[in-house]
Amino acid sequence: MVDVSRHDVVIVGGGGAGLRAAIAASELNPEISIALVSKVYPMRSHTVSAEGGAAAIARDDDSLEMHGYDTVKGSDFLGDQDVIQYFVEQAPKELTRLEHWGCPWSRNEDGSVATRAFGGMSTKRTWYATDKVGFHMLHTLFQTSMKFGNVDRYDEHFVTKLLVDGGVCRGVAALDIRTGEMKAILGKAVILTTGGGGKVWPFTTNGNIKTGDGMSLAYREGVPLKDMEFVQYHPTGLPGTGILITEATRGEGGYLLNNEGERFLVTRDYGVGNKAELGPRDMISRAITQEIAAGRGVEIPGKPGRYAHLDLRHIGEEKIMARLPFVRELSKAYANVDPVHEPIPIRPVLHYMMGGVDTDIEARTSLDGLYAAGEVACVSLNGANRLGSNSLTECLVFGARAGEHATEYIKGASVGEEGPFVQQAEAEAARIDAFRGRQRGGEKIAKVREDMNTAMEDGTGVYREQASMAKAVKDIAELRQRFEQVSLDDSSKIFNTELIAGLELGNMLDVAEAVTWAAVQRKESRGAHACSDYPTRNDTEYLHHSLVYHSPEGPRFDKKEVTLGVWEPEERKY
Amino acid sequence: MKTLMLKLEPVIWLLFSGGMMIGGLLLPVFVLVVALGGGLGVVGGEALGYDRMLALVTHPIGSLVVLAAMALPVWGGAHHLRHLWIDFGGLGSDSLVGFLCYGTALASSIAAILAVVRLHA
Amino acid sequence: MSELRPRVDAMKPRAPMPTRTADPRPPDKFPSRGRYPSYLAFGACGAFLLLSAQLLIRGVWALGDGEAAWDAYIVSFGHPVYLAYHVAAFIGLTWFALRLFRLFPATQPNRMGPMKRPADAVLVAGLYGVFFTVLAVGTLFLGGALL
Amino acid sequence: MSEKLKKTFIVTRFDPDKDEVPKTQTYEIEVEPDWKILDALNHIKDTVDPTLSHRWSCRMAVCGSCGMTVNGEPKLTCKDPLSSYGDTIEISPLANFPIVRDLVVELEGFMEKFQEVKPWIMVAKERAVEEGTTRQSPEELADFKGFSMCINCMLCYSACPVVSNEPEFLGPAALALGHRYNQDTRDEGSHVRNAVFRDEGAIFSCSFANECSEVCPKNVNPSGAIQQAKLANVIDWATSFVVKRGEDVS
Ligand SMILES: Cc1cc2nc3c(=O)[nH]c(=O)nc-3n(C[C@H](O)[C@H](O)[C@H](O)COP(=O)(O)OP(=O)(O)OC[C@H]3O[C@@H](n4cnc5c(N)ncnc54)[C@H](O)[C@@H]3O)c2cc1C
Ligand code: SF4
Ligand code: F3S
Ligand code: FES
Repeated sequence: MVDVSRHDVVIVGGGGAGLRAAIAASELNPEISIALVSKVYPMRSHTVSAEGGAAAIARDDDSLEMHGYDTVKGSDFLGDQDVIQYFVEQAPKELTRLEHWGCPWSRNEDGSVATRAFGGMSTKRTWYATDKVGFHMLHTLFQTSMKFGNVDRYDEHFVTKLLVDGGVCRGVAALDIRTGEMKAILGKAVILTTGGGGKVWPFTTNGNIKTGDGMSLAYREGVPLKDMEFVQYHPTGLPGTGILITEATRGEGGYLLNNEGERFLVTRDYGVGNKAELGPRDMISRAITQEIAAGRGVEIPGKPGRYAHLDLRHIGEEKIMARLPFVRELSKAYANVDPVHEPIPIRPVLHYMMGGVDTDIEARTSLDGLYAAGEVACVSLNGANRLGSNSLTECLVFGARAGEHATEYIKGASVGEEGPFVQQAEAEAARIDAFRGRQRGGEKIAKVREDMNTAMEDGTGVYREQASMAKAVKDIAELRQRFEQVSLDDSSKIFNTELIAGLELGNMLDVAEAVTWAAVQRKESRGAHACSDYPTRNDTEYLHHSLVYHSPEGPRFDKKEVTLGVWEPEERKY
Repeated sequence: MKTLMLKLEPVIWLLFSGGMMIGGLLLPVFVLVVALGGGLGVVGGEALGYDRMLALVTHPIGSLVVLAAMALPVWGGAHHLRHLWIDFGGLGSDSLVGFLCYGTALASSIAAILAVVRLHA
Repeated sequence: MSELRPRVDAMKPRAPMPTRTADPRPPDKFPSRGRYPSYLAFGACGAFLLLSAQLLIRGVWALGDGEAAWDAYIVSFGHPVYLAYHVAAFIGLTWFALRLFRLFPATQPNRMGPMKRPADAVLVAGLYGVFFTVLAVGTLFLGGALL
Repeated sequence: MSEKLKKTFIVTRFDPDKDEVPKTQTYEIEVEPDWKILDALNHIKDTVDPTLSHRWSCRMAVCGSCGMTVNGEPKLTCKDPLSSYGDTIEISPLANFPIVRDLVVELEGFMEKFQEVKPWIMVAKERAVEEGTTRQSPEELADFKGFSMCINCMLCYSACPVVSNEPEFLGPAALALGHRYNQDTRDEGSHVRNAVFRDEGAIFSCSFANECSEVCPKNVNPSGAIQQAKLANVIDWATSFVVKRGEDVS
C-alpha cells in the first residue's frame, strides 16, 4: 500500500519557478494546502547556479516596448508576442517583489537597484546581485517560502509519474529517496517546475539534477513538448567541466579574443554589428565555433580541443572584485587562471533549453489540471533563442502566474474518485520495485548515459547537419532499447542514488528523443538551430512552433501557430 | 539554577567578553610587575611599597582600573571554564559546574567591590 | 577522555527520522587535531584570568588590612609555587590576549559608527600595538620608573 | 592526455539494512591530476561501485550539497582539489550529523533550526509593489551581504565543537542567516529574532571556537556574525526593560 497524502495544489520542483508558484498560491489563498515536492532540498535547485542577472526595465531610458522588441528579435521571431508583452509588463513587478522579500540586489550610490548590460539587450536592464544572482534569488525565495505555514515540503522526493485519469491530472507519484517508498501526493492541480535537461549533453553548464524529468513526465501523459530543437549554447564555458563564466563578464566590458589576440567580433562580420561581445548568444557561440574551425582557436597544454579567450584584464581588479567576484573564484578554482592577470579559456557550452512542455500564457498545459512554468515549460517567451537574464525573470513571472491560476482553478475542481489515482501510484510502486530489483549483469547506467551524451553532442551541436541529426534520431532509438536492459547493482531502498540515476536516464532519453525528432523536422536555420544544409531562415514554411507527442508507436510531430501582431518578422541583424 | 543561568546569559556574556578584553590587557602587567617583580624582589621596595600602592588604588582613576581588572576577568575565566567543561561533554552536569563557576565569579566580584570600597571608607 | 563522542541528539531532528541512522561522529580526532588544541588552550587560559584576578583582589584586600598585610602579600609571591604559577600565567595571559586580538576583527561589524571598518590586518596591528603599549607603559609606571 | 596517477580512497560505507555501524571500504583508482575529490567519487560510482551514495549537483561550489569530511577536515568536495592530498585519502560523512547512508547525512535537524531563526524579511505592514523598490545604500547592503552568502553546506556545523554537545544550539549557519536579516535595513523583525536567539543555549552557548569561519568555503564569517549578534542581543535585551515592544511583525 502506498502512503496517500492530500493537498490542494501540488508543485513539483523547488527552484525559482516552483518556489515562486508556492508563494503566489499561498498569498492568494492562505487556506489551501500546498505540497512542494523536490528531488533535492530546494536551495540545491539549479537556479542556484545562475550568475549574471534577471531582466526587467528599471531605468528612465528604457521602456516595455524596447524590452519586448529585444526579446522578440532575440527569439528570431519565434516568441509569442502576447506572451512577451505580458512578460515585460510583469517583470519589473516581480523583481520589485523579490526586493521587498530581501534579495540583496547590488545598488547604485543613491540606493536604487543597479542594472548591467547583457547580450541582446539594448540598454542596461539586467538586475544583479554581484555575479550570484540565481543563488540570491533562490535563497530569498526559499527563505521567504518558509514563512508560509500552508506549504508542506516533500524534500528529496523524486516524482516518477503524474497521476492522470479521465483526462485530468490530480497528483503525482513520488519516490521518497530516503526510504525508497512510493507516495501518492494528491491535489486538484499539479504545477511542473522541474527545470531543464542540460545533462542530456556531455558538455554543459547544468548540474547533475538537470535531467529533464518534468518534460518526460508530461510527455508520457500525452502532453506535447514544444520547440525542443532549440537548445542554447552559451559562448563561455570553462574547459573540461563546462562551468559557466557568466555573460555579465562581457556586460561589464570583457573581450573575446582568438589565438592571435584579435577581437574577432569587431574585426570580422558575424552579424552582431556594433553590439560586438554583447550580441545574442546563438550568434556569438557560432562565431567562436567558426574561429576555432578556421584554426584560430587557443590551445591549452594538456587539454584536448580548442578555445577562445575571454579577456577581463582591462576591467581591473577593483571592478572585478566588486562586480564579478564569483567569476574570479571559479576561474581560479576550476581553470587555474586568475582573470585579473590572464585571459580565461572558454568555449561554447550547452546551457539552456528554449523548448519544453507546451503551455499557454496562463501556464496551462493541454492536460486538465496540469500547469508548467520555468525552464521545463515552453510558454514561447524565448522562441528560437533566449536572451540572457530573461529566464530567471521568466521563472518568477510564469511561476507566479501558474500558482495564481492553479489556485483559481481548484475552486471549481475536486480530486473526485481517489481510487484510480491511488491504484496508479501502486502500479508505479511496483514498476520501481521491479526496476530496482533488475538482475545484475545488464547494461550499466553510466555507459548508456555516456553514449547518449555522445549521440546528442554529435547530432545537436552549435551547428547541425541533416545527416548527423538523422543519425542521432536512430542512435537515441537504439539507446532506448538498451535502456530496457539496464540493471542496477544497488538493491537497497535507502537513499539509492543509482536507482535515481536510472530513472533520470529514462527521462533524459525521452527528452533526447523529442529534441532530435524536432531538430530533423526543421529544415531552416533560426536562432539556436543552425542547420548547415539550410543556412537561412525560412518564414514561409517554418514560422511555426514544433510539437512532439509521445505515442507507443514512436513520436508524432505537429505544428503550432506563432502569435504575432505587434512586431513584424524582419531580418535579424544587429 | 540552570534556568536562572540561562535567563542571565546576556549579562554573563557581556561580563565575560569585557573580562576577556580587560583581563588580557591588564592582568599581564599585574603578573609581571607585582607578582613576578615583587616576588623575585627585582622591582624596588619603594615602587611596590604600601604608601605608593595605597595612593594609586585610592586615586579615583586607579580605583576604577583596579576594580575592572578584578571584577571582570573573573567572569571571563568562569565562563571559559564552564564552556571547556561542556566541550569535553559535560553538558549533563552543567547546572553544578555553572553554579560553581559563576558562583565563584559572583563572590569574587563582590569581594573586589568590597575591597575597593573599604579603602575609601 | 578516551574517545569523545558527540551527543547522539546533537543535530537530530525533533521529528522522528524515517530510517535508522548511524550515530553522529565527533569532529575528526577532537580535541587533538588541527586548531582544536589552540582553541581549548584558549579556554583553559580562563583559569589564569580567574586566579590572577583573585590574587589581585587578595592584594587590594591586603592594602585595606594595613602595611604589614601588604608586605606579607608581596613576600608570599617569592614562594616557588607562586613563581612557577606566575611565569605560566604571564605566558598564558599574553598568548591569550594575542589570540583574542587576532580573532577580534572578525567580530566587528562592517561599519564602526560612521566609519568603514579598517582592514583586518590594520585592526590586528592596532590591537597588538595597544597591548604592547599597555604592557610597556604599565610595567614602567607600576614598577616606579615612570612618574 | 596527461599521465594517470593512482590514488587510494578510504571511504566510509554504511547501509542501515546491513551494517550495525559504519565501516570503511578502500578503492584504488586512476585519477586525472586536475580532478576534485568529487570527481574521484563520481568516477568510483560510475565505473567501480555504483552502490556508493553521496549527494552532489552543481559541481561549482554553490549548491552546497557535497560537503564531506576529507582527511579529517570538513570540505566542499567539488572544490577541493585532489592535488592537495597524498596518495591515500580518507573520505567520510560530515561529523556531528546522524548518518543516513554512506556519505549522506541527516539534514532535517538543521532545517528545523533554520526555520526557528525566521530567515525572511519581517515587517509590520507589507510594502506594495506599486511603491517600488526600497532604497538601500551600498554601505547598508555591505552590512549584511557577506552573511547572505551561506550555501547551507553544513561544513561549519561539522567543525563546531559546541554543535557536538549542545542540542539547543542553533549553530553557525542558522545564526549567521538570522543575523543577516537583523542587519538588513528592510527588516523590522530583529526583536522577535533576538528573543529566539536568547532561548536556552540558542546563541550564547557558542564559545567562539571560530572553527566555523575557518572551514567556511564561502567566507560567510559565521563566528563574527554570532559575536555581533550576541552584543546586539544584549543591547536589545537591556532596552527591552525600558521600551515596550509590539511584536506584530510577521
Ligand atoms: C550555470 C547557469 C547560469 C545561468 N545564468 C542565468 C542568468 O544569469 N540569468 C538568467 O535569466 N538565467 C540564467 N540561467 C538559466 C536559469 O537559471 C534557469 O533557467 C532557471 O533557474 C530554471 O529554474 P527552474 O525553477 O525552472 O528550475 P530549477 O532551478 O532547475 O529547479 C528544478 C527543481 O525541480 C526539482 N525536480 C526536478 N526533477 C524532479 C523530479 N523528478 N521530482 C521532484 N523534483 C524534481 C528539482 O529538485 C529542483 O528543485 C542559468 C542557468 C545555468 C545552468
Ligand atoms: S556558514 Fe559557511 S560553512 Fe556554514 S553552511 Fe554556510 S557556507 Fe557552509
Ligand atoms: S565554531 Fe562553534 S562555538 Fe561558535 S564561533 Fe563557530 S559556532
Ligand atoms: S556539488 Fe554543489 S557545492 Fe559541491
